[in-house]
Amino acid sequence: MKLTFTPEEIAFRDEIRAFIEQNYPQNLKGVGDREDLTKEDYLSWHRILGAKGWSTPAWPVEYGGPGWHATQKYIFGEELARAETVPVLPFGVNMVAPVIYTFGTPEQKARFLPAIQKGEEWWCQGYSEPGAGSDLAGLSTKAVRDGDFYIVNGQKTWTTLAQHADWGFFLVRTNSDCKPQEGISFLLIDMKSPGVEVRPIITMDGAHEVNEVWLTDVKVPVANRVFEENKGWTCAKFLLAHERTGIAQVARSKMGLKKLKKLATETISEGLPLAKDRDFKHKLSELEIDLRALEITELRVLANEQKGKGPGAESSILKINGSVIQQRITELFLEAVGPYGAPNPRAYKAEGGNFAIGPQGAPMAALNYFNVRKTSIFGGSNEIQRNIIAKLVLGL
Amino acid sequence: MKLTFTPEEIAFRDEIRAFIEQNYPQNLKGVGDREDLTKEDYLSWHRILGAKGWSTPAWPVEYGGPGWHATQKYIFGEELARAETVPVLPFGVNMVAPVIYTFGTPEQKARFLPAIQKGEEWWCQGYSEPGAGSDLAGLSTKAVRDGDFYIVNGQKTWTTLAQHADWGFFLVRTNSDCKPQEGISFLLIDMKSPGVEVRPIITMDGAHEVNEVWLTDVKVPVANRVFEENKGWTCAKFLLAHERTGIAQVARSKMGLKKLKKLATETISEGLPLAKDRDFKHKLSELEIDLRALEITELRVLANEQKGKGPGAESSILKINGSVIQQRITELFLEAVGPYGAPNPRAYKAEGGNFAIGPQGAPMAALNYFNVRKTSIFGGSNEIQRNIIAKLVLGL
Amino acid sequence: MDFDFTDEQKMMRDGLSRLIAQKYTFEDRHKAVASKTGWRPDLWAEFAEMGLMMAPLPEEMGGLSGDAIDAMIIMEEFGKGLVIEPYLQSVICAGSLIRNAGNDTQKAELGEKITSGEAIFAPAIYEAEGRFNPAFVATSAKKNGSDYLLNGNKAVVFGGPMSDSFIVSARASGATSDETGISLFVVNKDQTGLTTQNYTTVDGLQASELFLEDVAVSGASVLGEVGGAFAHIEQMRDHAIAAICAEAVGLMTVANAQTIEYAKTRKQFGVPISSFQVLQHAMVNMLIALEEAKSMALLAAIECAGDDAKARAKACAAAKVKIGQSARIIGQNAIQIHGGMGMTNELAISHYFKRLTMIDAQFGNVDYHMRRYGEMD
Amino acid sequence: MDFDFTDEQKMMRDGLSRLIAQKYTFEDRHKAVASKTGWRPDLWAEFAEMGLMMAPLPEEMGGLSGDAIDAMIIMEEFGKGLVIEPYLQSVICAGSLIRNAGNDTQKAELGEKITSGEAIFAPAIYEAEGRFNPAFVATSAKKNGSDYLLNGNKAVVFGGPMSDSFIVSARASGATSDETGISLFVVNKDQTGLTTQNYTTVDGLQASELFLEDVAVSGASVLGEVGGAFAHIEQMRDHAIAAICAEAVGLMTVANAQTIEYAKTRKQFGVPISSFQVLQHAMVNMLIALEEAKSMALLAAIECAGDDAKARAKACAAAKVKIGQSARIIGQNAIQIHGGMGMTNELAISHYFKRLTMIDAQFGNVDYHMRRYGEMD
Repeated sequence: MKLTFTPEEIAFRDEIRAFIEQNYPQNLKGVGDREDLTKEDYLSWHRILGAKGWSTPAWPVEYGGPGWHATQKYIFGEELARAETVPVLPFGVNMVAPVIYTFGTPEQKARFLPAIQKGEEWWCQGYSEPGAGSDLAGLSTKAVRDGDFYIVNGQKTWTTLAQHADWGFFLVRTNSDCKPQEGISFLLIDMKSPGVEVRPIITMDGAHEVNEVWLTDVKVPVANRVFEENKGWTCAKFLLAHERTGIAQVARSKMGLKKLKKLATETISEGLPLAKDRDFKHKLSELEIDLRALEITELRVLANEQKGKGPGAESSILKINGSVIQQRITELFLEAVGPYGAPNPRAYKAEGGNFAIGPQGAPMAALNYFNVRKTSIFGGSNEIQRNIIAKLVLGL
Repeated sequence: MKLTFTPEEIAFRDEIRAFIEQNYPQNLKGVGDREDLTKEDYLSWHRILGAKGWSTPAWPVEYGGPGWHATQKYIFGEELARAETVPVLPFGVNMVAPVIYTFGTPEQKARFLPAIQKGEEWWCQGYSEPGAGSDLAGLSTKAVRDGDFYIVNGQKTWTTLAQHADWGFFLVRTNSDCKPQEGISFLLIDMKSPGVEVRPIITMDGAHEVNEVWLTDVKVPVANRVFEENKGWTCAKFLLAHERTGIAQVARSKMGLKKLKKLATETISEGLPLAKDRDFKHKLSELEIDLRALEITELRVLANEQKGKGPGAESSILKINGSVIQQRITELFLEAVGPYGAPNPRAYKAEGGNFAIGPQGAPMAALNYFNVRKTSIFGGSNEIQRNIIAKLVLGL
Repeated sequence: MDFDFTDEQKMMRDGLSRLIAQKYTFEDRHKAVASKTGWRPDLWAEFAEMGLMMAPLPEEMGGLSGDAIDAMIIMEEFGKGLVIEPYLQSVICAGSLIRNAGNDTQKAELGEKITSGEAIFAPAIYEAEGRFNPAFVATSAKKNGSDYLLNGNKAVVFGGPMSDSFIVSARASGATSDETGISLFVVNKDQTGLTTQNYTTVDGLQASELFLEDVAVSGASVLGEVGGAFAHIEQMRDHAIAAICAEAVGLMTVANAQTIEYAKTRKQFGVPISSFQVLQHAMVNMLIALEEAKSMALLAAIECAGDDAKARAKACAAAKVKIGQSARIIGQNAIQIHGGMGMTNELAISHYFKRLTMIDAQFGNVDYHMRRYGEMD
Repeated sequence: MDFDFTDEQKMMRDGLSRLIAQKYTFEDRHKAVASKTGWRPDLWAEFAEMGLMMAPLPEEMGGLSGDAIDAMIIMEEFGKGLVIEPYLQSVICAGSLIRNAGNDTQKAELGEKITSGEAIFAPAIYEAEGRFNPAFVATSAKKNGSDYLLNGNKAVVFGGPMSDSFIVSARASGATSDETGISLFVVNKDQTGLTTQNYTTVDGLQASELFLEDVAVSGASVLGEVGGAFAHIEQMRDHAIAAICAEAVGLMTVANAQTIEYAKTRKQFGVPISSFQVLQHAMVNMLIALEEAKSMALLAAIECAGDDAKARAKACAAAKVKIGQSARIIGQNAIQIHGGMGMTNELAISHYFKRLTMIDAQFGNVDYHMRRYGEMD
């Protein structure tokens, strides 16, 4: 039993680290503190990793994965977080792609996987609807068969970064005369199709990150349905389990904590660094210990996966604790900056102000705190995750 | 709007205080630190207050109450707690008596109220059953009518201090062919009746405080039924609302906190008083503020009562927070004594050891902590209280 | 003991409540925040007309001789309506400083401006490196003939952009954190050497950074005794805390009501989400948090209206702790129960959440007042 | 990375698990606690026979050269069975001190006694006024020819009543809280001047207060360098923490399982109480608390088995914090969900709760280790 890396693993880590250092775009350094990233910002780094064969660490080799074992994937994630790179967005790589290579036709695999791998096409997720959030199976967007096409009508919501999307994967209802779960199909929709309209939702932090997607008589080739008609729930469940593992965000939270500790050292409170304040320090220690526990728990899950036990309902624990830790980090950031949480950089920049107010790290503190309230809501709320654990793990 | 007392109220307080000083039994001083009190210990103080007319502050004047308004009752409770008197037990005075004077016959009032007022008879409460705890209406102890008597069979549990009881008030089932709530009657049972057996339950702190009460063919005169047959649930609900107000225990908790702060000043940790420890102090302050909030909330409820608005579902808030604060006080006591929470005084005293181990206040710290876990369970668990608030206050 | 409002207080509360319901809808407020000036001068005038500025201030300032209970009533309604006007700064804070530190002339002249609503004052007390400690004053006041020269910066001055004057704390003597040596100066906005950086806050208010470079103020603009201002600042802070706690109670009252309403109407799995026991208990916890906050806000106001400075300080520290904790419970649960909808700028609930969040850092946060409370023992 | 046990470790775990299931039922344990001696010497012998005392100790002490992982496996099973025998004191703590501080003779002679189970040793490290700080040593060691005279008191020495010898920390030089100047002495129970006050603890263990009055011990009984014992004590503490964390994981595993089982069978309102969402989520929180505790107990054991003293100290401080928090969540919820039945001495769950509660104060509580952790940054 050991936690240390083998010499081979250390060599692997050094290789990753060197590659990032040499290839990460100069203009994207320190993006963590920027408010808005463009489509090109995201894709440029994705393309560099794609060219190297590293944009899809979890994929099987036959579809373009690098063939890494769990520890290597873990190291890779650690190194990306350490370098604070822009993230490779999960919608293509970690969400639709596993569904396509697990359930898709040879044609679908050939058509879509390479473009995802290379970062040529941007994907979005059409799951939630205004009336179907936690109750995902309650969705009502309808797809009616018409020859070789489905005609799709309905409305999706909370569609992250759909304003940039080339393609979207959608859960639609193809049968209403059965249990909700049994009448759902999984469609891939070209976002440039006539009848697709993306409308921004501005969240309380002032960001345009999520959207409504309105579908009006959208023609979707039957060939773009993944898996059998009315069996889309199988794909959805498969995907949810995948989504939950990544959502722990341990590596990113470690980087966040590191920045928070730096901020606490630099922030002066009554003439002394806040890091010396016993109450604040207590909270920092508590957070760090909880994050460490989450990390080891994730490693235990990974070790099980490596032995062939797929991510089960335990991944709900990672989702719950991972989301709460992200929230606590931003909460402590906001507490650390104290009165300087108040100024709204989006507002004063919109008015042409190009000054920064308060200590480094302050301008985004409140907005980030507001923003990550979403982590316990989206991707299956923490209440839903607890229901899942109660049922599937505890057998209640 | 004001929180201060009027000159009349201050005079009243001084009168109470002087009476306690002059009349409280010498041998009962500092009983808070004693593990076990005898029946006589409880009753002697009850009798002194009864003779003065003060044992039943909440009763209407016509039945022997002193005619105090809410503020006077509050002051009286404060003064008893301040002097750390043995409590006047609630089973007679605050539980069965209000039921009797509200729902009872003139004969029942004449027979029972004076003896309760004077402290001549000890009462216990026969509510919970092994199969009916939180679901009180699910009780199955049966009373079958036989002429002028009921024949009662069944088992009650968690009956506090029943080992001393002269009388008990019992909820029994007189009709099984209806909704559970509609077939219950409220009986007064002489605990010396043939067929009544009291068996001790030892709780995890080693105390004999609660009991099982087994009833085998117990003959109870119909004249000892309060209110109509099958309408006992009305009495039960009435009584529960009464029970919840008292259960906040603000005055006793204030005294507990005072002792805790004294202990923290006397306990030496690494050569310094624990009261100087910032983490411990933080917890003390938080507790004190929460207790203050509970106190003001109780005063607001009392003020409403004084205006004729009876204690409603809001009293559930007092029960929840009051119980949690009692638990937190004992938890901090245990934390304060540190390693000296370990020795079990009941065990070493049973073995004939008459030494005390650790600082003053240490010997009972753990046992008290164990004991008050009950406060969030008994009298309607805090989960049940939250259900009540959700339904009756929030309308959910 | 008596928790009743007078008939006049009830009338004022009901009138204000009606005014807000009619002229200060969520949409109105949204527009005002996004407007060039970022507030509603027209409503400010109506507030003045209603006598709100006079309500808690003494007669010699042109007020109605009310007290912190009146302030509580007004601030609670402001909280319910998410009102963004600088009443707290100009009437409560500046009003408190002038009442306690000002001489008769100042009380009459400055008081008249405040109570009439014709001018706005903002306290400029805190500095960046002092965080929540008002005794941390690095800004210097150097005597220059009969004038004083002020130099230094003041941090996050709420109401700054719409203020006509600031009440600035500066130090003529002592070390940076000494409680003695601090004086108060009334500084007009157009005074030479004073520059401001104005901004909107994340919760829709207006604030400024103040930079003072050789700002020359006359001796007549000194408020109270030179070097002896700290007790006045402490009193101001307690009154501000009592008022902002009342605002928070208003905010929480609405946040709870909106959450319950949403939970009753929002359906998932074929039933209203209010039927899920876990959400029911979460809403009960929100109610308990609100009731505790109400009690402590009440206590703070009562002690501010009284004359026991120690009891006042203790009650206000305790109230600020409790309000911070309750605001966190209520704000976070309100968003969680609203789900995705709670995340949007479109629903009022997110704005209640934002304001509730930001109140913690005004006049000292939970940890700060917890410590302060512990030290008063 | 590798979280697997060896086949030998699995065999040991399964054998111990079987032994406890057969000979250490809840009723057996209950009787043992209430007995005159308060423990099970017969089981102690069986543990020794199984090789449990040898498992984590090195060859030169007669051990099997295992490490903290073996200790973890054993302690977790002891936790599951609520075992009250002083394995932690004699094998883990005394074993650690002798292994690290002892000379070859001591390792061989004392080691043989420990690994054979024929004698029991207990560390006597803490003092009343030192609370959780093992550097707080007021007990003095005065050189007297080639002997030492020990004077002082030692607090809450677990395993004291059944121990044959104590390993006592005493000070020859330095101030009371100095880390230097502390030495370790092997003191036999029958030594003149040593008196004990024995008692049962609230969670069913045995402990003693030690009073040393001019106890004369020979130079040969000094363990390690005179005045240089603190690092050994720290190492012992970390190993003890890793072991007690594993015990807690065992306790929590059973507490969770019993609670789920009870909730599934206990009916109220006509349905099992496990169908109430609020209790379901409470049990999910108990599961999460257990998984976090497992992870940190594992980390502590792995670092104790390694040779990075700083990483070891950090992991053990963090683990003790997490175990304290998890034990509180699990213990309190287990009783609450069991309701009245959980309050009785009759059900096992209350005994799991009591032991889980008391673990917090052994070797430093949550606050102590949180602070220690923060200071290691």
